Amino acid sequence: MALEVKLQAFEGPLDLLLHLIDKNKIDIYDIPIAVITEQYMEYIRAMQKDDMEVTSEFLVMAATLVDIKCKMLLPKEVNEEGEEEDPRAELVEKLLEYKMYKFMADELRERQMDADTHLYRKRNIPDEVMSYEEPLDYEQLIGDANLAKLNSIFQALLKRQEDKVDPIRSKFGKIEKEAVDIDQKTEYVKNFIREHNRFSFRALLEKQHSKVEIIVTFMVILEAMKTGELTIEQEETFGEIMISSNVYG
Amino acid sequence: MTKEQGAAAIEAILFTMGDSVSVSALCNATDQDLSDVREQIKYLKEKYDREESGIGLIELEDSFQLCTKSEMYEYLIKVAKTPKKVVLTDALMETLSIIAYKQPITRLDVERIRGVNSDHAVNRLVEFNLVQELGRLDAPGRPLLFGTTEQFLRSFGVKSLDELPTLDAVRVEEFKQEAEQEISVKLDI
Amino acid sequence: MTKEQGAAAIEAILFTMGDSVSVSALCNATDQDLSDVREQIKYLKEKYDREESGIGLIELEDSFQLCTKSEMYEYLIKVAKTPKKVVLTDALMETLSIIAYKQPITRLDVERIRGVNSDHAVNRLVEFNLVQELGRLDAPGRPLLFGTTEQFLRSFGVKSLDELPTLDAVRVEEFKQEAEQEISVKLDI
Repeated sequence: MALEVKLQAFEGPLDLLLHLIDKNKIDIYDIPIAVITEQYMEYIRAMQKDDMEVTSEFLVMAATLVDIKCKMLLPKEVNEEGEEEDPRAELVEKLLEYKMYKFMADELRERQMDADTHLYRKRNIPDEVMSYEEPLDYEQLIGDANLAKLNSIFQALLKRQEDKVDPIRSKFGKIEKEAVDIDQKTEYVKNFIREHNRFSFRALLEKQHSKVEIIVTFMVILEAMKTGELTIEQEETFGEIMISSNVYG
Repeated sequence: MTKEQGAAAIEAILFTMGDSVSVSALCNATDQDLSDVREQIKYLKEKYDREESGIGLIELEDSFQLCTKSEMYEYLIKVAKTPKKVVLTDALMETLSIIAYKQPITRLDVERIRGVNSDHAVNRLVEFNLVQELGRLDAPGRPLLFGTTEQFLRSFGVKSLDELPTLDAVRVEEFKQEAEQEISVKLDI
Repeated sequence: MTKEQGAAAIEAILFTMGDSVSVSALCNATDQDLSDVREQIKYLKEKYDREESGIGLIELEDSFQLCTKSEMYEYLIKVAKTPKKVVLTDALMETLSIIAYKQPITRLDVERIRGVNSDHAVNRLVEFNLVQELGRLDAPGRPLLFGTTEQFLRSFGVKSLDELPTLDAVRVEEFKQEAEQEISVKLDI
């Protein structure tokens, strides 16, 4: 069958099928599957030739049509109630449902054309209304507040304020920031390494006091290990970590 | 408040708000009960139905909105900037009709009926404010459910979803009878 | 076009446009001459003057515009502005109690006692007319001093500030002792 009509865009495989059914003037309940499958495949081929995007949905439908065609050539399948099953039944149902919504879409479109002739108004609230402030309802505002409550809130506030003063710290003169000079520390650790050659990590840490000092020491060791100045050994889990110098040894 | 006064108040509210106003908001604002407000709306509607009125009243799911009568369109296009018409493609119309009749419905069910992926169409309809998310289906993956908006009712001139045009029962019957007749006539494979 | 039809067209145009529309524009849009349009405007005006109408027509230098009648404002207010329920929050109560007991007091001192910036709270209390400015402190920056208002006395049912319940002297003593005890306990460590 030659395709003389210019290819129109179809809204999916069902749309194309309906078009074919319509064109061939056949009953949707009694689709001559062989004919329709031929024509459907013809369209798919034409679509591909025209470099149209033939989506998987069209191909799935093609496969479904071929499947139905095969089943119709075979002896009829019988369902639990002993009735012969028409392989087209499912497709017919789908087509009918789709056709119904397509029909309703046209119906809706007509309504839209009628409804489009109504014009509306933008919200336009007069200034007098916008600037209106409702008088304050003091009874509602004050609610269950009374003098006693006001008093107790104030007392609670005073107490909270006193609690805020840390009695110990407030007695201290000044608390000075502990300064750890990283360069100095680095120098110290390097000297330690030079002097000791081989020592345990614990021995090194024992000389450190604050958290910051320990952190800096740890980082200097890691750095020296990375640059190959040190070798680190640990014989067993939680065992002594032994550090030996590669450079000064 | 007399019926006339109530009608005037409702008219002023609808005129000012522009958008649709729910019956309950009208009751609150005018401090009246439902039956009075309904009566006044009816009175207003009758007033607008007269030839001398260029304004009409539309109902959208228990909300009301003023609009111009469609007969006035010819004069309005000469002066007013008419809103840009949303032209819906066939794909969008199909998708919209499925959502309108089957709501609440998931994207997947729309796809199942159309036989083609409809995500794009659904998203466009949401953009046009014709379709909205209604919640999620209590099923694996908790897919979104879609339904139509008030704007849909307005754009398609429908008062409520119950008023959507029904599928011609006669047509369905016709289909079936045709099919039954032809059951005997076996198809040629 | 009958007078009624013309009036309807003009009404629809004015309704849609929102702004004022000149008589000449109305003539053009409805394809009528000036005298007809003027007559229809008069007809419209009479219609709006009736009690049953919430809409009015105003004339501005040979232009016309629809508006709501001012008698309708009381209803519009209820729709346009949902009245918000104002109550004194804890923050406001705290601030109020400080100002009541420590007046005249600057914003900074309120903040010092509460430990948080209290500008907003003070401003709200001034808005509510529970607190007022009393003058300025003779200090650098000349900060504002705040105190309570007559409305405060009225709302809390006191004749004068002297009637404010005094701070319980016993309790104040208790606080001090508690604090001192805590200090010694901690110093014992």
